[in-house]
Amino acid sequence: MALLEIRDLHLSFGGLQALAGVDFEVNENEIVSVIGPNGAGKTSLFNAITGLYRPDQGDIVFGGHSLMGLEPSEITRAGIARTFQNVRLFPNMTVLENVMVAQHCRTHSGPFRAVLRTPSMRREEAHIEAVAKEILAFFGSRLVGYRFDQPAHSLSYANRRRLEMARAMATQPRLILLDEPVAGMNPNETGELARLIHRLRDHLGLTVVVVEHDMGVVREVSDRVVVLDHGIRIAEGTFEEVAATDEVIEAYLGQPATPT
Amino acid sequence: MTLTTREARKTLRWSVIAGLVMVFTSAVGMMESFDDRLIIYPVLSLGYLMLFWIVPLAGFQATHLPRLEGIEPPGKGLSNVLIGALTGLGAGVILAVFVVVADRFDLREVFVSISPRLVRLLTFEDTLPGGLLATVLIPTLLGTAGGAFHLLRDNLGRRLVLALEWVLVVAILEGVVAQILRQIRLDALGERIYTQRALEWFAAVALFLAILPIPASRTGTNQVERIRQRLFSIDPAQRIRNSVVSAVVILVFLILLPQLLGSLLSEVLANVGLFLIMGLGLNIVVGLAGMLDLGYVAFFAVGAYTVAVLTSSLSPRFAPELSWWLALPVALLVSALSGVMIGTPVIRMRGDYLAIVTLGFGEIIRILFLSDWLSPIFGGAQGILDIPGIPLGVTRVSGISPESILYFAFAFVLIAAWVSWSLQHSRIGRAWNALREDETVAAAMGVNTVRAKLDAFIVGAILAGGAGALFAAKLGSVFPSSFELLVSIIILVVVIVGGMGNIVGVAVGAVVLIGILGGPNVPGLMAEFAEFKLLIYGALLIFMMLRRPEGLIPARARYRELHADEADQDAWLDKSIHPIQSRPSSSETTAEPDC
Amino acid sequence: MRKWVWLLSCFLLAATACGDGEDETTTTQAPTTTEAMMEIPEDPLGLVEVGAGEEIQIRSLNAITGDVAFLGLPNQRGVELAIADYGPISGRSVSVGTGLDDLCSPEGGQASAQVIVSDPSVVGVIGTSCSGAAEAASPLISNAGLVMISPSNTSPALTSDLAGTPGKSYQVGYYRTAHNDLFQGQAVARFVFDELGLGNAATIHDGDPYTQGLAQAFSDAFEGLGGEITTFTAVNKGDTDMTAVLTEVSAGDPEAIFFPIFMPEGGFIVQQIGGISGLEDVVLIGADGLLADNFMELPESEGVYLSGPDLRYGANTNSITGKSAEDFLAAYQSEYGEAPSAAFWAHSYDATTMLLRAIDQVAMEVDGTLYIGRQALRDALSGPGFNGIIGHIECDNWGDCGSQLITVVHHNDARDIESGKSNVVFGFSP
Amino acid sequence: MSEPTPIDQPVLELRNVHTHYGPVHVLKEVSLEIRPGQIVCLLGGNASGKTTTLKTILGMVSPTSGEVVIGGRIVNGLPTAEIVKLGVSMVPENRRLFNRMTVKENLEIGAYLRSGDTSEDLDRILKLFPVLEQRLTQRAGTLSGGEQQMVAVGRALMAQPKLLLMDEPSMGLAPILVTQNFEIIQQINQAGTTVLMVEQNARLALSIADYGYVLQTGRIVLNDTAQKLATNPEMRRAYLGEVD
Amino acid sequence: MDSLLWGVRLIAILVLIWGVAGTIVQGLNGAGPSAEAWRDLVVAGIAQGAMYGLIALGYSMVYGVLGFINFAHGEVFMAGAMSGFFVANYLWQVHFWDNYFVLAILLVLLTSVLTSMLVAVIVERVAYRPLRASPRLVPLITSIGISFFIQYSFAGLFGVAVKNYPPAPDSLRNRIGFLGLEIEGTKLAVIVVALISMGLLYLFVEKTRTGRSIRAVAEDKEIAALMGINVDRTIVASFAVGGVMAGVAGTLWSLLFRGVAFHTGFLPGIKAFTAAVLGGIGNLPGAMVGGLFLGTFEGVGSQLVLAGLGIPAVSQLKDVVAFTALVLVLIFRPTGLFGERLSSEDRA
Repeated sequence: MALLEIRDLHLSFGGLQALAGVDFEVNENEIVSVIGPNGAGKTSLFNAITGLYRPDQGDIVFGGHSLMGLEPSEITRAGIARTFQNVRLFPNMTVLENVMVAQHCRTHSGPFRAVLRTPSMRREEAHIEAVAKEILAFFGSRLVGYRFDQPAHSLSYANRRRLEMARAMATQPRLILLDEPVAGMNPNETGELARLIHRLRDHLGLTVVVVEHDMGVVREVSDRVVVLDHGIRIAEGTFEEVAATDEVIEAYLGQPATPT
Repeated sequence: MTLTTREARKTLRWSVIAGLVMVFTSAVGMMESFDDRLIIYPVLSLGYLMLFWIVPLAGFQATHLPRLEGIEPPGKGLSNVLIGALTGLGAGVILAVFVVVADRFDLREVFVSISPRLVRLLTFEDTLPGGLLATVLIPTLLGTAGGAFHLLRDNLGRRLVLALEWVLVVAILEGVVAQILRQIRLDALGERIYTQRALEWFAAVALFLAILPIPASRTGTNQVERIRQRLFSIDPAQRIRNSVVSAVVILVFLILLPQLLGSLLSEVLANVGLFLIMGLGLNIVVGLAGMLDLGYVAFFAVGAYTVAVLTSSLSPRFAPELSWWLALPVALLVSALSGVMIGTPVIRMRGDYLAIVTLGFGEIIRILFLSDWLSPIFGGAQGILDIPGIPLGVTRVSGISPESILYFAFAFVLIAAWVSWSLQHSRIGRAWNALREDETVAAAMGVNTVRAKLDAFIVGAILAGGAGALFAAKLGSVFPSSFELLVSIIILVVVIVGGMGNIVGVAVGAVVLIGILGGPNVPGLMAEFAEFKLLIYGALLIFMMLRRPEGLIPARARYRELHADEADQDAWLDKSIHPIQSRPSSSETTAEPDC
Repeated sequence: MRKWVWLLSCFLLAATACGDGEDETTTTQAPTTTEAMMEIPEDPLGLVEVGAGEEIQIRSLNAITGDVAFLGLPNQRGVELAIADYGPISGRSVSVGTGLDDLCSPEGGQASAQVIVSDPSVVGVIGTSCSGAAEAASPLISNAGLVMISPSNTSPALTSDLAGTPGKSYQVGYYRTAHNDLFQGQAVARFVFDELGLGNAATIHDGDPYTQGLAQAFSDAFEGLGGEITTFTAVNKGDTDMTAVLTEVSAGDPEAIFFPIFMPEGGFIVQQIGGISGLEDVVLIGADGLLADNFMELPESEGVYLSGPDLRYGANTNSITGKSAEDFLAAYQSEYGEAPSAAFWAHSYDATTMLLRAIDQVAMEVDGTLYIGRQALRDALSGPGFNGIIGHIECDNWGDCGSQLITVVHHNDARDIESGKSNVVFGFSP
Repeated sequence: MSEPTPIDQPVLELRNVHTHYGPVHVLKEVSLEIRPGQIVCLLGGNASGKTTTLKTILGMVSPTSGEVVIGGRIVNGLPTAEIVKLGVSMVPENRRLFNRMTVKENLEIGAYLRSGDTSEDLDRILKLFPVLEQRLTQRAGTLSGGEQQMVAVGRALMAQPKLLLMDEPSMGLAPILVTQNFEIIQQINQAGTTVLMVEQNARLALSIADYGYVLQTGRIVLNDTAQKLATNPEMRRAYLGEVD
Repeated sequence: MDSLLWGVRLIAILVLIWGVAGTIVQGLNGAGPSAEAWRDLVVAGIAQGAMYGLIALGYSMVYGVLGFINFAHGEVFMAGAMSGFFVANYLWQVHFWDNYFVLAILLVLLTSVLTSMLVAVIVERVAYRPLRASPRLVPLITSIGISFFIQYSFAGLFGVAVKNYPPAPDSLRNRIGFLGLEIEGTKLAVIVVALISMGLLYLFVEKTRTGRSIRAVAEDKEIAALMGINVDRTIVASFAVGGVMAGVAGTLWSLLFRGVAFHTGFLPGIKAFTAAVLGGIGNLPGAMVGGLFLGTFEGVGSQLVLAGLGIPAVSQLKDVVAFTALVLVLIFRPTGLFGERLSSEDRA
């Protein structure tokens, strides 16, 4: 059964039609790439799924329940996490805090317990911290140790991208949405990230949806590729199938896809 | 010796600035009105201090060059003295021109403060030509001193400034120092060093010489850091022992303090305490959760009025005459409820919308308390009188004895600080931080933004309500005029000047602004500045924001936020990030995931 | 830590070393030395000592910032001018320091009073401007043994009901030269009902305790006389457009409007009332808040009645300094560059001379030190009176020292303000 | 400006430029030169000082020492407007159009400093990008990504620049747009405009450039012709993703 | 939460209807204000609102280009009104004012406009320019500081007493027939001049080269600089234009209310800020309409709604009505009546 179903999704901003009836499904434990030219509606789609935009029409069903009308935080609680195209960390919070915040919806202590420092609240704090460290360890030695207490903005670009993924993982999602995860990275880092995406699925059992311009990465990671243009789906299939579609070449690739 | 164009321009600039500041100080009436107060007998009055302080500073600035990495600092020498002297001279000439104009023409039709007495003061009571010489000469000398300052060794310079500062503080705060001396039974000393509210010149010299040998450290923060490290050492047992010891020490200190300080300082500190409680509350709303609340005084008013209505025998409609102790929890509850009521409609608004709407709510609540419509309940313009104070055993604590009120202020401040600290270091505090940094992302990371904001609003409201309850008991009466917009603004200023997001910062802000300059409805230690308090307040705020926008004691995050550019540069200058040659190979990706 | 010990001892040493020549026993409260030529007086509340060459300290506590600054500054300046006119006492000049601010609020009054009482050299206080500030300040000042004389508090609670019952907030150290407000409302009510023969009236206050109280007193008295209050309403300080409030008033069709408020709102009312239909013939009555030049110089203020203390200073001179109102105003103009912005400058001047005269009466010089008994000072203030600019000044048992005559003047000519202030059409005293 | 530029005189030259942000030393002894008709690329990772270099050239930050020379004239300390007047314009990263203005206004504002009739230039731009013809009255914010890119380039060309600066022309664009963009750069260059391109995608940049500089922590660490750089082993390891 | 919000909206509407109905019933019984009184209320409200609008334009201009609330703008307005007083007073003393009123008022206008402009520009240069890159709270707090500083500098320099402008000649103060309505001449003049100024400002921003550069700077300062626009000068220009509007408002204010003191600017400043938010901040037509709406509602609202609810002393609650209107508008339309126009920098 499909984990995520998008049904006939419409979204517009003052006359500009960002999504014009998108349909597709994502199955459990699958890696799906969404590609398309600039302005095709990829990021709008992510924003609609995570509740930042309210679609005009259509439905988004996750794990059998509709997400329509839910607050972003409720959608996160339901099990969808995301990263952002232009890396949006909490720049002045430390690396550890960034990851700890993301467990907000999995924990409960309110202001009252925090002021009284009840044992349950302290246990919870310890647990949050342990989980955060565990997740950061997923990225090897890059984000651990002294880096725990560094402010996020002091990280290198690539590490910021990694931290953003760690943060998304900390919400304990079933589905993770990655928005251009390799933009601005050099070839080495790009390769590493592609392997990481595989590990998200293989080791953590997550389902992944990726928006990406880098065709090398798309080809490497995707089980399936969905192509959007002008807010509608114009093609779907494996990378090779899609890359051979005339419409896709015309709208998006311009020339036969070369591995970069 | 010639000056480069750059130096000449700088000299001109600073002499004009200094000259204009002196003219302004005179024209606005500060010089004349402060001249009544001598601070060092018989040579220096507050008026002349306010007039001339800028000149040595200008001399200093005109010769000051910022340090840059990798660039040789230019040599120092006589040119510094020359530039300083020229700066002072220029400033003096501007002042002299002003004096001549003020003397020749009658400007009082328009400028009410330019009086014949002012001219006499500016010419040192001398006849015009002779006096003018002094008008020019004194700034020249002061400017020279400022310029020559660079020739001193760093350490000596700092010590000189420190000693000078202390002498001025001891001289200006005559009332406070004298009272402390009386409290510790040193009346004789007090009477010896002060005369006519001014420090005797020999006492000033003695104090200066006494302080001079003390080595001045460049950064106080290093020492604070060291002490902190010593207190919170790694070993948990030691740490607990240290905390207990320091807690006891602080407690004993707090218990003794009011007795040492006497009534005046206790009164001032109690007012500082009230503003500090509110500052801590507003810090949660603005500093942590990032909502600009300009109507915070509303909750203060609600707390005060609740206590007034419940405890006073003269409150018009309900007069249950409860004990303050019973009224307090009710006041906190009512404040929390008003937090919900005001918070709910505004919480979804962003930034400036939130600011103006909260401002509106603050005004609405004040006007309602003032109104004839609700005066059958709240007394309207006549307020509610005869609030009995805090019953404590056989006595009642009220504003008549500020020392005992101060204990309550301490207790409330400690509670407020604890609430603030523990919330800041908890799940909800992290959520607020995230919210402030990026609301959209916080929502996407599972933070229920509406709920978190409302929590901040409510906690802030409760703290302000507590402050209000204490305020009513201290004052013995409440009037709507105590809850004007200015109060909200000043609290915000306290938070930001002190250092937003930082408890210690807010405390320092409250002490400096409310304690020294005075709050919206209360004078501070420098009660003499009353007439010009808000003028100085304004100037100080502008200066602060230009020079140190992160506040006196900034929170780390806040400092970084404001110096993001530099910090970013720092980050990439760190060679460990992104070096071409030493780039680690992708071997680390083979590390096993353990999540 | 050691540094500080060293510093302190060094400082102490230096200070004491330099002060060798002087006597060590300046702290004695009331020693009974018999060797002295004259005996040092005793006083139950203690003595203030002023050494040779030192100044006698008094304080001014008035509202000098914010939108009430116009009320307090003339008071403060009255104090300064009075001190200058009075001259030194026993060879010692009198210092008022820089003016303190009562901020027209109880908390301001309380805190500033703490500043004053913490300084044992202060003898007395001229202030406060506002009754609300006095409520909080007078207990502190009185408990500390000081005296305060207010030039402009009018609340009955601070003194008495003029019939022998002390007010709620009465303090023994409290005096005032301003009138007691108790009867102003009644006076205006009688003036409107009896003198003008008008049966209905509206009132407008501005949310200040003083103006609201006065409006309330008027409307109670007016209804007591059988009149009808058509509208009892208010504006806010800072309002400029009075159309709304005047429209509200006009709906009741009153014959008179009593608006005991201040500038600039009072000015806006007379300026804008011409544009309101239905209020063309209404009689306007203001109170002492508008007995100020910048209101009375408005052409539209012609025809307005103003109630308040008797301002017919005319030829009155202050018997202590010999100055008349005219002298005072000339000195004021030349010193401060503007005319007084509120009505109580003369009260402040007289209050200050009253305090200085009492100090002069009780101060005794023994061995080069001047001793001022605090209780003696109170006794002197309560003693026989003198003539001030505002008329005869003599204190009753509860500290009301000024004339209690409330007058209503008819202001006829905006170019001749003084005649307007003297054009008394009604007088009332209890 | 009036005298003809000698053929070998560089359009732009940086001589030992140092730049500070506050006390922090950002650019260290950066020297580079660009000759007429060239396409030069400036390569480097994130935060290596590329953008600061552009800002220094454009006078948005002024160098603490060293000289920025444009067309033989030292321009240190001149305001940006003056430098733009000397014939330098830039296509910023992520396009950054004035979204609330129409396409036409966007293009016209590119010629802000030029007095007189600019309709001829407008025609020239529209000939280069015919798609924009019917978009002229539309608000720029409503265009598609590719069209926005055209407006951004067109806007820069309206100033008739001698030197065109391109900041990260490949960043965040779909493959077809990247290709188009680089074709346009070549086209513009062939029409006589010198181009300085700041790029992270070294492979792409070197494929059309004549010469390249590599910045690292504020210092030029490598410079050579594009072909040689593309085969430099250090380059290959660091920027071209080839693990040795 | 949502349902609560809807509850608030519903209650607000019910209270509004109930109040208005009460007033109408009162009016039918002949107890309320007369028809002329209502007309006067509306006209006075519009006149007041027109001045709010003029001041609000300054807030919006600055908000547009720099993205923060210039709290000190009320003081810019006060400075204009205050400086105009001295000229007017002089002209009155030499009998120029009554003899050549139009010329005199033009001189006063010129003084006010120049002073306000100068104050605005100096403030920008000294205090705001160094803070361009700071987070928005920093210039906001600075502007509060500037507000105090200017107020108390003026108190010190020119005295604390309220200063009265000389009255306009009777010909202007009489009622004039306009569109079939009898309107007080001064108010009509105020409304007309304000509307003309607003219109000119709109044309200036939309049509001129400087206007275009102001819009460009508002959207993206860096790119505007790349186009060769002198950003500093453009920002100064927008402060100056805001100052001019405040100066015009200062003169109109003095014509209508005539009393000026050092604290005159504070409350109108807050109200104008409210008006700017009400209309949608950064939005120039919004600021104008917001000002007119606020002024009118402030004048009429308390009579219209509260009196019908049987509340005494309704005029005292004028500000409650005004701010409640603001809250309600923002609850229904969270970005103001006309929507905000944020620059791209703000959105990021």
